[in-house]
Amino acid sequence: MNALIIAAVLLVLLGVSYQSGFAKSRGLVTADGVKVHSRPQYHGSYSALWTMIPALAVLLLWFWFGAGITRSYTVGLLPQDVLLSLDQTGLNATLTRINALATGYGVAGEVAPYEQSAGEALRSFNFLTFAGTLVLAVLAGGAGFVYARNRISARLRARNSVERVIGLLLLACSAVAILTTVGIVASLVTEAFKFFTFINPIDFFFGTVWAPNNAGGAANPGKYGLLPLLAGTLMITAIAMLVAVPVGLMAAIYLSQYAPRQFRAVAKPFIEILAGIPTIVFGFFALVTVGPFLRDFGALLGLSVNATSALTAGVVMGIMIIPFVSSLSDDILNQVPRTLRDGAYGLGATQSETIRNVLLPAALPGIVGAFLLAVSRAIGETMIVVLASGNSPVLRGNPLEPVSTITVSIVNQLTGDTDFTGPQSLVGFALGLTLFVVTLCLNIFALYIVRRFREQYE
Amino acid sequence: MNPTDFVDRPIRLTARDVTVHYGPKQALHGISIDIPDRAVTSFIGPSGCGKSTFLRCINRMNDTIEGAKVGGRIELDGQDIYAPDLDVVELRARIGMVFQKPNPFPKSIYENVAYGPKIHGIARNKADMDEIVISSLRKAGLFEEVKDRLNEPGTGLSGGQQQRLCIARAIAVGPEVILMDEPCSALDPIATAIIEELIDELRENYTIVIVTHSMQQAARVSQKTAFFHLGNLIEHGDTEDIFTNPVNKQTQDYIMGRIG
Amino acid sequence: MNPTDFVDRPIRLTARDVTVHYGPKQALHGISIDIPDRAVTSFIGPSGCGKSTFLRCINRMNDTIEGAKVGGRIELDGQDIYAPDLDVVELRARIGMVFQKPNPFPKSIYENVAYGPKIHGIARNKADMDEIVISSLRKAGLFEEVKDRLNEPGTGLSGGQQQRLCIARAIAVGPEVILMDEPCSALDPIATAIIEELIDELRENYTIVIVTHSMQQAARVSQKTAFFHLGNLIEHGDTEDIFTNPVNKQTQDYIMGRIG
Amino acid sequence: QSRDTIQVAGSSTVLPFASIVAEEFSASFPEFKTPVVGSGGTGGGLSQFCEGVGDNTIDIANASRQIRDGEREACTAAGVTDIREVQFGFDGIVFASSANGPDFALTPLQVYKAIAAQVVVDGALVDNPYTNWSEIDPSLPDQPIALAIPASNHGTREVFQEKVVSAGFEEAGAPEGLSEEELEAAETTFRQDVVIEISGDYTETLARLNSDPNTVGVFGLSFYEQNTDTLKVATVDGVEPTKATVAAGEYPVSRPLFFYVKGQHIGVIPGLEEYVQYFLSEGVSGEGGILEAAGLIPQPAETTAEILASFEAGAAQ
Amino acid sequence: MATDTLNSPGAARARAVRSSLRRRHLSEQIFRGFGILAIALALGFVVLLFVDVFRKGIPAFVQSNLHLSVTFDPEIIDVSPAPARNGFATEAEFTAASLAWQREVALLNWNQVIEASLRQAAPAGTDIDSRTLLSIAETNARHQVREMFVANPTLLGQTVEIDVLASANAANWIKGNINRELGDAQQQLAAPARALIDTFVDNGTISNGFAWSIFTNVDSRSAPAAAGLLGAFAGTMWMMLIVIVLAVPIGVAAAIYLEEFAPKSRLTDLIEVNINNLAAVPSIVFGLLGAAVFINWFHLPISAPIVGGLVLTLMTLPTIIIATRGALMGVSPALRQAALGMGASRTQMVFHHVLPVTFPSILTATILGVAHALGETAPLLLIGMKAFVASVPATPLDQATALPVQIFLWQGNENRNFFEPRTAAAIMVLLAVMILLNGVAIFLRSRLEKRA
Ligand SMILES: Nc1ncnc2c1ncn2[C@@H]1O[C@H](COP(=O)(O)OP(=O)(O)OP(=O)(O)O)[C@@H](O)[C@H]1O
Ligand SMILES: Nc1ncnc2c1ncn2[C@@H]1O[C@H](COP(=O)(O)OP(=O)(O)OP(=O)(O)O)[C@@H](O)[C@H]1O
Ligand SMILES: [Mg+2]
Ligand SMILES: [Mg+2]
Repeated sequence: MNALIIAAVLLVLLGVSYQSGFAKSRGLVTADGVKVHSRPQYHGSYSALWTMIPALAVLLLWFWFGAGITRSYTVGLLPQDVLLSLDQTGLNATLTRINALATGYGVAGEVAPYEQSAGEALRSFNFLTFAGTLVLAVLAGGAGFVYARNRISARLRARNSVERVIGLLLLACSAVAILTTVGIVASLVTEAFKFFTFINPIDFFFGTVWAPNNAGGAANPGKYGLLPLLAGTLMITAIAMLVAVPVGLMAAIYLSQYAPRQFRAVAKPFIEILAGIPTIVFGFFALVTVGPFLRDFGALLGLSVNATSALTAGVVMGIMIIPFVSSLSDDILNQVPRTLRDGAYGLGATQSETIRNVLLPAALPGIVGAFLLAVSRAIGETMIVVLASGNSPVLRGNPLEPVSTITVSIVNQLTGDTDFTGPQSLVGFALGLTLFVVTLCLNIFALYIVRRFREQYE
Repeated sequence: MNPTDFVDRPIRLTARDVTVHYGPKQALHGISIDIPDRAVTSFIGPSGCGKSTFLRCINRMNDTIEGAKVGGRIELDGQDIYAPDLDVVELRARIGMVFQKPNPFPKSIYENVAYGPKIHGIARNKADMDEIVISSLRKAGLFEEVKDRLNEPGTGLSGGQQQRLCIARAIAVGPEVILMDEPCSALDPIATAIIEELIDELRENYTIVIVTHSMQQAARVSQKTAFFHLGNLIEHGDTEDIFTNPVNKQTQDYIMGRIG
Repeated sequence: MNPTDFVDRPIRLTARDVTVHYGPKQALHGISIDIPDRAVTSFIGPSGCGKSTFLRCINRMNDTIEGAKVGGRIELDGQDIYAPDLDVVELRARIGMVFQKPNPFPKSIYENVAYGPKIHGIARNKADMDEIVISSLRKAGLFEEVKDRLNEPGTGLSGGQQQRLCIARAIAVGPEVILMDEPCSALDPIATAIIEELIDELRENYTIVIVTHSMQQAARVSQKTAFFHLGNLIEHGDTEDIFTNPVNKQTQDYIMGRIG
Repeated sequence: QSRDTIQVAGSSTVLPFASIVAEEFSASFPEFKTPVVGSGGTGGGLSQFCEGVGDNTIDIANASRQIRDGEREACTAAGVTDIREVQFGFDGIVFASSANGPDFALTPLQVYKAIAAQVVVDGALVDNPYTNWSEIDPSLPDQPIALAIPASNHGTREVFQEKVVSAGFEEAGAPEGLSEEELEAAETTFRQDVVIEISGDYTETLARLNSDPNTVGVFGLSFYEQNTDTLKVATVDGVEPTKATVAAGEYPVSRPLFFYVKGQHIGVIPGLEEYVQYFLSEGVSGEGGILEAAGLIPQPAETTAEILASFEAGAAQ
Repeated sequence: MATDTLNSPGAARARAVRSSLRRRHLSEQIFRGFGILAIALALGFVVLLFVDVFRKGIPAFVQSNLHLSVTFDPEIIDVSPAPARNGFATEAEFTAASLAWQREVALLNWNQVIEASLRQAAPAGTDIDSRTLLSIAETNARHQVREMFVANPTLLGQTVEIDVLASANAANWIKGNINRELGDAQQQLAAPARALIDTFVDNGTISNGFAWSIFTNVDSRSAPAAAGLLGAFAGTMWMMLIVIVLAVPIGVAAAIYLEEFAPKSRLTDLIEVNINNLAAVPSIVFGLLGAAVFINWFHLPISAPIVGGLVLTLMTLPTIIIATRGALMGVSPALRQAALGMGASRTQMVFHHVLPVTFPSILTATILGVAHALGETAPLLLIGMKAFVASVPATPLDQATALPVQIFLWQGNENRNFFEPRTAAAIMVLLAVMILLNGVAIFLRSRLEKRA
């Protein structure tokens, strides 16, 4: 109800100020052929902005502080002896009852006289503050409006002002990205630092044993060597890329260069479905289907392959990443100018020669960028690895054996039954921070590569 | 130069009743023409009349365009180039092409020229290749300018140099025919002059077909001229005749309408 | 046409010592020139000599190019167009521009022409707007050809028609100066002829500056010609004089070197 | 307007029980909304619990272990001073193997010998030589050793470590002259080749059993009871795990289950007190109650009564 | 060519060219073959996954219904009459009274009602104890009849025909999810119950029907057969709504700013690296962020779609920004110059010309970004959305869960024989939503591009 009234008042303010600015601007034109700098629409928006911003500011202030003020006012209505007799719970209950009385909903049971009077006082207080805020908002808006309207003249650069506000809004939007990063770092750093008060950073970054003692508390935290996790992460990522890059790239080449248009139109989104399947589904696919298959296949070759291993996780993750590589590469290949392709065909190159010798080198920066994006995805992937990697944080080089990764350990340590104040769980934040830094480095590297290639060939 | 020098050159390419459709749209309506050896034939005509389309028929570049269908018959030395058993790759090695916008590969100058010989397996060894590259660059009149930076990217050259690099690249394969589609339209007059001179020299060893939108250029460099209009070949003959004595009313209109 | 008709036209635009840098590279070295009212001034010179760069200085299109820095002073009717309080948007309404490649908006023909008047608030109502659109199209010599399909997309027209649409679009704002950067280079000769005729008509009401790479075109359409070379203004004067009696050796070389 | 839905989070072992209670609670108390039961592990739940007091913090943390001192301190520091512990039953932890395989009758010693990285042979620690169960003890099946145990992030792991591994280690006896650290390593280091650590839930353990039928897995009793078609349970020390044997304390591997209530939210969040009372009522967590049907091992009614009483008196502490 | 030129350099070249042709065409074939193989592999994986999911999921769309005639026996249903609205002074008093009455109703033993009707349906002389008998019907049956009664207290003493769900174990037995050959010890249901179920199936008391309940019910632990996706679906829809409402405008605006307005500087470089990086930051890190920022700082409710939506918004933003920037970058400079040359301001150029042209690409990018957010699980685990929620969120501030989380929860349910198909069915629903989104993207794109 109140919200509706506020919205209506704001709408009226908006409409009036816009129309008035518009009309005044119109009037300028008809006056005597003077050149008006901005169009009436801009003058309208100009005066609307000047009206809405002060009005909204007042409302926001009330929105922010109103609840607290009302509460302390209501508490002040209670008799001293009642107040003293109530604990927090009781006070809350009483306040709720008074509020129910004030809104006219009523309460069940006996109503104490002080409750009755407080309810009535609160009711009028609520009405007065609401009306007061609204009047204040209208006044503030009105003041802004009068100022803006007075300024409207042929020379007023209303368009520039309005566009500056639009520009600021756009800037604010792109600042969200920065804020996100700041937020991520801030929410990781403090906890990560707490972790490093337990564990020496050197032992963390260069340790070769990952054996948190989850029952041990802070006194006996266990070992937190990052290297086994890092090695596992890199191994799985490498295997994933070994699967995704050839398949994805060749699929992209086939789609963009060989396939008939209709086939491409169908096949491309079809493959992209792979990117949208929840990774947990892939995880089970890995555990139930791919893992045993690889084990049996390995047995055929006389290899001992664990059903859950870096290989299994990597292969399935590779499958998941295929669309990233293929879709992005496909777009990039299509952007290579036709003239280059024609140049090679004109020399008598076959299609595959053209692709290999001309198209791919020309598209390389973009493709490398796509690869690195896929690498980041692989590094950050969690669910597949949780299920398929075997969760064995031991430093070893054999991809046929189980490993563990950074993301898995984050999930394990943060969502397990571990002590959340001890290093056992804080390590999750340190790992998150590490992961963030790793992807950051990767991206800076990607940008560098892409720039260098661009410079060379443009 | 005296046009009669060329009238008796043997015929290298013959086209008979060539039609091209792009999807539903017919771009060429039964073109028949003979193109002589060791002479420059130029195709002129207003924009969109099908000059490039016909040029692309000659080395079957239209194969690479989705939806393009070619009808009729084109022969190179009496051999049907649209015969089913003909190898397009081989054909394109025999008929080279230079495009409107210089399009060097994003590789070094050396690799640009060496690319054709390499894929066709023409050079037997490194020395062979070096020789081919150098002689091609020399024929294209570019060698002196780039000899110190053969390993720098071809894309770093100026427009006129790039176009000559593309010509060198085409020559390196040892083609018999060279097709050029408005090779100077992206170049300034000085670069254009250099390329025109080069074409004049190349004429002695190659059959050259050039598409141009400049009638002066056609007059300057070619011995035979063909005038296209709306997908038809309107008139075709010795350049001198076409420009001074056009038989067809349309040709006349076009040439008189406005020069340049 | 007699060039003496134009020598006494009042000066509309004055440039003094204009320099342009693109990042570290200097593209223009101190250009000073006066451009007369109601006449066509053409800029000629080899590719890359800075013709377009200078043209873009006149309506401050260089502002939109990253890293471009303009020095010196340009005045339109005595008013410094680089003055800090000058509104670029207003300036561009007074100095229209037509580009090398026709670039109609992907909107209807009507909307293309109406766009300028709309953003500048020139038309008060629909009838006003209709009138502006029709008269602009008429002045650009396009109205008869498109009057039945004003609501079809402007991109569906032929190249020549598109270029005339762009001219109509520029005229609709009621500019005082029209700048054209190689307006015919993408057109066939017939379309070129139409545009050239149009320029000749427009000259009566506008100050026109045209960049062209064709010396014939410059000779045909302009009354004043300026020859640029390597970022310098080499020579500037009545078109007749420049083409028949160039004072400067470089100008002479360029004009003689090769025509077309 | 304060939140009107009870918010619970924590141990995934307790999750199924708490969810059932939540549903039935809202059916019996139409004036309250269905509580929301999140998971996230005991640590995760307690960490949310100890975030502070207020609408955006949870009211109840489910736990499969007791709150630790450090956690209690963190809670206090954040203003959560009134923490009421409620123990509501037991969870049995069982060894189970594929239903089609042979029977297992295990002892802690055998399990220890199967998974320890080093075992005592002739008074010295050597690398674990056993590949088949029958090599450890002829009474065990002749089947390759493979054991899927909960990863260390699970509370179950602690119980497994304490009630099985440590017990087995004691029994095996360590050679003389080992330092404290070496002893601990001998007790807690497992072989990587036959031990599979499961960080997910029991379904994942089961999936591993299916992909390698030789595996013996560690499960919750309730999970086993729901999957008797594919699983066969092993006895420990000759005792078969059933609700009765666990409740009677005969079956050694079990643990109590808890939840922690934020006293400061009682009276603020509607229904919080009623929820706890309902949870502890006979028909819910008592013998024959709905939770027993879902696999909970009930605790004696007297214990429950004491716990309820101390919960209700909690505010006075 | 004439024979006399056979030994000329030209002829040598021609021979060289010809001799290598076979090899080159072969390598062409091989290359192409690799392409086909890659495509086949990629498509094969999709098909494999689909077949896998569908094969498992289809049975979940069949449910077993028990047709019972339930008597609201006054002996069992021994309550005071329901309060009527007009007997009370205030709204609050009436609410209190009617809640008290509902409490009273809830405390009745409704299982007796169900048991009675089951016994009645069973063939005469069936010897079965009440616990075993009740294990045939799903436990929510008693709530079902109770709610009927609360809604219509006049039913007291009457008999009505209703359908209740057979229990999950009964459904397993009927559908053969559990091996029917297994012995008693391995079966979930006691032998008499199994026999009775078979009888019921034979005489039509139990029949199978399409499982609408998957779509109309919320999740349930105590009554697995009644567990549905509605709550999770609604939660997901709220989150998607928030993502669309926030991520799209903010993302497009940010892209416009960066591409069209921002001066090229160190700062924009930084933003660019930053955005690329955010696109690659593991999603679980966004979960950590969401928990710290939205819940602890902004005091937003836990387990609420608004937090999930905000986290997913932050996660999708970079994708949308990058794609939109790409689209903006692709707009030809000619169009921009045309607009600027007409005296349009930068803002006008962007909003009048550039944006309309790029609209199709932005749309596709957006939809794909949203589709990706749709399947995301990891960050939701950390903001309390991995939760059992048995209600449909009416606003984005209400507690809710999401489809992928529901999948996660069901997949871990110990009643595996029953939940394996349900999990697959939930995946099918999620896939359907995703494919729908993709389809819309493709459709809109082709429509818009045709128009342009
Ligand atoms: N790939 C294509 N798809 C469809 N139509 C095409 C294609 N290429 C050319 N056309 C059409 O075929 C006709 C002939 O085009 P072509 O490029 O051969 O003309 P042109 O004489 O070379 O013109 P210009 O001087 O502008 O290069 C034109 O109408 C053109 O629009
Ligand atoms: N955006 C830019 N950034 C950097 N250098 C530029 C840019 N635009 C032009 N230049 C350089 O400035 C010089 C002048 O260019 P301009 O485009 O003015 O030449 P032009 O005379 O118009 O040539 P053309 O006849 O080819 O159009 C050239 O050397 C060109 O390379
Ligand atoms: Mg052409
Ligand atoms: Mg230019």
